[in-house]
Amino acid sequence: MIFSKSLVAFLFVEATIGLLFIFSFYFAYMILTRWNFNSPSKLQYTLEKRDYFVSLILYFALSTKVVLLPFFINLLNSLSEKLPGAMCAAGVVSANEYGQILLTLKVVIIFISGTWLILNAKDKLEVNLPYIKPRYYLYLALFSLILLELLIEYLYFTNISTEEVVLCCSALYGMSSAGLTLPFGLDIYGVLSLFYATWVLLFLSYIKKYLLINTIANIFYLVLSFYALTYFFSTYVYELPTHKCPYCLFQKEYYYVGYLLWGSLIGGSFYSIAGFAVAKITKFKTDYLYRNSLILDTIFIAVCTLYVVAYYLKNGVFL
Amino acid sequence: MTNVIEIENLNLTFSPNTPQEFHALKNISLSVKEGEFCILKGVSGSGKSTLLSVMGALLKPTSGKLEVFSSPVSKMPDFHASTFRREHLGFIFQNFNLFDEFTVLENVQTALVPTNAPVAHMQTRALALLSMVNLEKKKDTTARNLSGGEKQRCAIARALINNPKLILADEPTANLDRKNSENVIEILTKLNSQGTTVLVATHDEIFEQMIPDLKVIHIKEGAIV
Amino acid sequence: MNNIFKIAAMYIAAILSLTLYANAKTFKEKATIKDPVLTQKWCSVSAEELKDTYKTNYIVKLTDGQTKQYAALRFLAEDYDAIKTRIQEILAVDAKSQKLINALRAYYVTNSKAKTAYSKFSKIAFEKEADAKEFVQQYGGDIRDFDFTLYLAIKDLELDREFLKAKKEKRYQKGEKIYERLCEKFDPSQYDTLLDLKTDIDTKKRCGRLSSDNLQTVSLYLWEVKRFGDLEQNKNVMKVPQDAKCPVCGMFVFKYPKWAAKIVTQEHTYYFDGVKDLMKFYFNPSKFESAHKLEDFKEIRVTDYYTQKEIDGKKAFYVLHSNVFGPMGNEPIPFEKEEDAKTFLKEHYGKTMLKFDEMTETEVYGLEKLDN
Amino acid sequence: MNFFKFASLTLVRNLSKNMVIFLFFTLFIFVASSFIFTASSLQNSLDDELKRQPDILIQYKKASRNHPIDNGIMEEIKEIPGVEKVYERVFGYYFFDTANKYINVIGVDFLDDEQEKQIKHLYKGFDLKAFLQEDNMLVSSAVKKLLEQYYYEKMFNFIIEDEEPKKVNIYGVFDKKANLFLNDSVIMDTALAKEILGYEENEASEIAMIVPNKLEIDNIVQKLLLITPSSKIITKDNMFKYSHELYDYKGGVFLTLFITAFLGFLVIFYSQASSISGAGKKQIGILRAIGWSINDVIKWKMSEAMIISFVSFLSGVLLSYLYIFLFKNNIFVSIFLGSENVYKDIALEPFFDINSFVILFFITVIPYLASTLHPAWKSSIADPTEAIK
Repeated sequence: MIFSKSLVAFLFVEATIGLLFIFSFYFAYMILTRWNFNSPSKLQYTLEKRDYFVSLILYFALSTKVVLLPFFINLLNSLSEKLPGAMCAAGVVSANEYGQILLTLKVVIIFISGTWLILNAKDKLEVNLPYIKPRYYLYLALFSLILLELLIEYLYFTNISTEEVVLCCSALYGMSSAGLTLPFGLDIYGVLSLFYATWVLLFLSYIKKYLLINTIANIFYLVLSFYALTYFFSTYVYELPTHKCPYCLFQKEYYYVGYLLWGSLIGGSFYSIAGFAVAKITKFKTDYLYRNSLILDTIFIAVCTLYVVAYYLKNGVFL
Repeated sequence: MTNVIEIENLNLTFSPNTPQEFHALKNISLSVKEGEFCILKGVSGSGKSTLLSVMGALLKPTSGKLEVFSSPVSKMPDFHASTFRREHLGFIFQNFNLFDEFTVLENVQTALVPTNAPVAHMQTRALALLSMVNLEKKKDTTARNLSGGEKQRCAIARALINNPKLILADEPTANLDRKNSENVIEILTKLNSQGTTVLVATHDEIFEQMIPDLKVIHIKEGAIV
Repeated sequence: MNNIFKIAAMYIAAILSLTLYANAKTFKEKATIKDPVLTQKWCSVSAEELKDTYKTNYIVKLTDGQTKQYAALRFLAEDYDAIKTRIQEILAVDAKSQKLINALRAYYVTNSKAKTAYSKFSKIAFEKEADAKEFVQQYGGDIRDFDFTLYLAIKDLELDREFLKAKKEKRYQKGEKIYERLCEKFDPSQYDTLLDLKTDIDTKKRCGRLSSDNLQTVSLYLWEVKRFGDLEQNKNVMKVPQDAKCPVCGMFVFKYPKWAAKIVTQEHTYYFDGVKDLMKFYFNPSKFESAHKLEDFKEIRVTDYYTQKEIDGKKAFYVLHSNVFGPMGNEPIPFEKEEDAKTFLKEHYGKTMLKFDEMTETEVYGLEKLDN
Repeated sequence: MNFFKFASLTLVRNLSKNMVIFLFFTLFIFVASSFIFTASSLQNSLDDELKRQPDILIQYKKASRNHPIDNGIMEEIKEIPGVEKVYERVFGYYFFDTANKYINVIGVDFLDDEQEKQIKHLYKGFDLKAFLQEDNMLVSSAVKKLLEQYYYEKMFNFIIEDEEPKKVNIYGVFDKKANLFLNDSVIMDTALAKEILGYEENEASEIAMIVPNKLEIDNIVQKLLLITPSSKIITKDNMFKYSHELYDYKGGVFLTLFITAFLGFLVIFYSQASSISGAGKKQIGILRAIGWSINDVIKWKMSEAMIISFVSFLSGVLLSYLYIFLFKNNIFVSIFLGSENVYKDIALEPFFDINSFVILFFITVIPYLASTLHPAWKSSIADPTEAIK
């Protein structure tokens, strides 16, 4: 078990959100089972009102989770001080098998709750709340994920030993790691060209409104970006050819650029996936979501490229 | 001419199937045409306020048909009902129902808060209405310090801020003296002459005295007579 | 699992320390009797406090009635040429009873594991053979007579001087500071011996109140350094300009002071963030758009791994393929002293140790292969 | 007018109603942030102090208490490659009988560059030669005051067991801004300190060493373990880690207590906010009648909650900043340092640790907002016909 101020605060806020969800679950359950829009009964009016409470809680939970995610990353970075061997969040995340799952889960929860809120806004625009059922099925999924997240958080933090030596980022991603593990058997330049090509595909599919392709490409882009950022672009941020790490980017020494990079990347994927989901469920056009997605993806690729260009202009060589 | 309000067989029961069961509205059918000045007459407790609330989509009827500007307002979810109320209706109350701690200008603007209208627009619109109800000089006075007549004029300005096509007034003159009542009625008739439909629930005789072509609907114990 | 490692580590440490302890038992030379015979306070040669190593003291009575007392046999040996014609009597201290005895009839234990302060190989005198034997049982070594021991002492002088040199050097800096901050300024070359110098400083209070340790430190500094000029101050951290970039990889060098290296030419100084880049440049300057030739490189300076001081790169020793990485990964790691390089090689699993001239271009580029 | 403007108007015009919650909230923030300011300022000063410390320390512990260590091992340590300098440090508490207080006696070799560097910031205009000519010491302003109380103006007699009292002159006082960890200390030459503390010549409190290349520290520690297996070896990293852990732990415990107390406050607040008054219901009825939707009312109520919490948060933090850093010897310092042996002369260095305030924000503002969700919703769905009746 590891103990720190930030951790206490973090768990407390997470528990608060969990509590709110449990609080709202009864309402959600009633809506799912008893909803009948055409009934003039008092119950139906009550359910309509309760829908506002559930959406209020989700709105609150999402905004808190979005603010909490960078805090969580920061927490991991600060915990690295307490773990022997860890230099940044990389070691803390890999301290046990739950770390990676937890991070993924957090992103998924933000994706789903964001989608829920967009769906909710669309629903309220219709006179007969037609999407209430899909919304509450999604809520059920979210509810179970939130509980799962709490459980994994508990398991994760109680299973971090402050005595066992964890791996540092250089051992996980860098020189002394057991060789690069890039996907599809590519070398780093293969990944890079694929990365840029995917962005072109994103751009074209947005122009031509091939939305399904855009969403698939976006998921692909997310995966490629991870590798491109970790194994190539991060070295330009650190200005050190041997330093490869996706987490050190969040540190003060690099002007917290990790928050911008990862934020734009995750935001870009979110809008594309949410755009697809909302378009599938409702009849509303979701072009603006795809537009946001493209803007964020472009910010990501531009900032990455800029680091390389700036380095070349400043030093006259590539790393 | 089209019907602004159309009601058929409207019923409203409070606490149905309980000992406290109370039939507030019974089988009401009525219609109000566009441009009419209409009063709903009845003693207190006869159900006229309840009927106004139902028409304003503040209360849901138990059964029956209700259309305002051809929209089934009673079927609308809150978001739509509120928007409808804001855009088409103006409410005036017996007790004025101003925010006592707010100034006149702030009170008038209150209805515009959810619209996210630009500040400048709100300001000009509110001032124009205050000058119409002759309250321009008091715009920075706290509502608490206004006289009864001024309060009601302020309330009318507030009700008019979104340029409604239908005004629902609940005993607007009950708390006013004769002179102020006349004032209020003058404003209402002026609006009516500009094409706004006005529906007033009242038992005050002054309306019949002052307005020549008035449509009068009598209501007694929740039913039209 | 974790605990097993811990226990194993402690076990190994315990064993190692036991063997270490057996190998080098410290033999306390300090006087433990109440009134040791001190004809003078300090050693005639080294000016060290005599009572601190009283058990190895020697007193020589000369024919002119003068007496000299030495902290150890090695100082007597140092002075032997000057006094050998005038010796009347040599007295040694019995390490057991700490009484003065005739040195010529004493039993000497040489080559034992007992460590003494001034000599790499201790030579300890006993009055009785039984005591000597007992000592041998504890510390090992051979029992010799005086003549042979003196011969050994003279023979070992060079080694002993070397042995003390490293210890002394660390004191010079402090000595300089004491002299600069506390002492009146005077010329140390006016004295014939270190002892005279020290005695003069003490009696005339040239440095005010000083502890005996500090008095010795400042005397040593004045005698061994100041007499020949000021302390060499070239042992410094390399100064790297903020805008200096490595011509090979383009990185700012000042960010990695641990690894800074430079090549000085007539017109220009090139800075590198590691010896590897320096060597790449050195072997092929034109590859990095430099018009300089190999022979233009006047001076090569690198950073010593242990001391982090700037040293001469051409005289340094380099360890390759160790488990210590620089900013550019595997690096040849420079050391001023061969001994340090060897220690590092062993401790950090290095593969080879090379001198500057022994390094080749292929060797340097070979560092970048990941297969080590 | 937007929701925030509207909410601020409703709050300000009903100030008396909101005062209690505002005051309570501010008080909570004040206490918590005073604690944080004190802790992080102390932590920061300690970090500053640790930066000046040597890279490795060796201590000898007997029954977990510091015990003199034989300085003979220094000779062996000097031989380890990578160690630039080894020196002994001497310190310990001298019990000043008459005053019933402890004075921390620190021995420093003023002629050693490294040690001089560590204490250089304590004094200005210091004549080393004059200082060393006699038995002199530098004292902290708090110790100076203490000694003056007992009429030791220029010197102090240290009582040493079985020996003559040792007269030591008070050479000077540390600069005002001297480190608060030396608040109860006097500094003198190592040899003198040994005499006063009853150390033998070959004994020291700890052995310190300087290692220029920090990469080598772990390796050197391994070798030190061979030389003195029974000693405790502390690296600079250990010191930082330990101090951070200590403060973080203390902070964590405090935070847990604080959260519990704050939750109590929230429960009271929640039950109060959940019962909507007639006037409140009427207000909402009016708003609903003039076209506000349920969501609009919720927005208004949440804006109110945000304004209350933000304003309380900021004013609480501001007030505690002023209290902690402008008032000397405030109660929080005593809580932290314990008041037993602290001479009342402590001013904290202003230091603002953003992370702590993000934490404080998370554990107060977010739960507060969370607790207003239900009341806000509940009032928003109040029967709008209230206004008409």
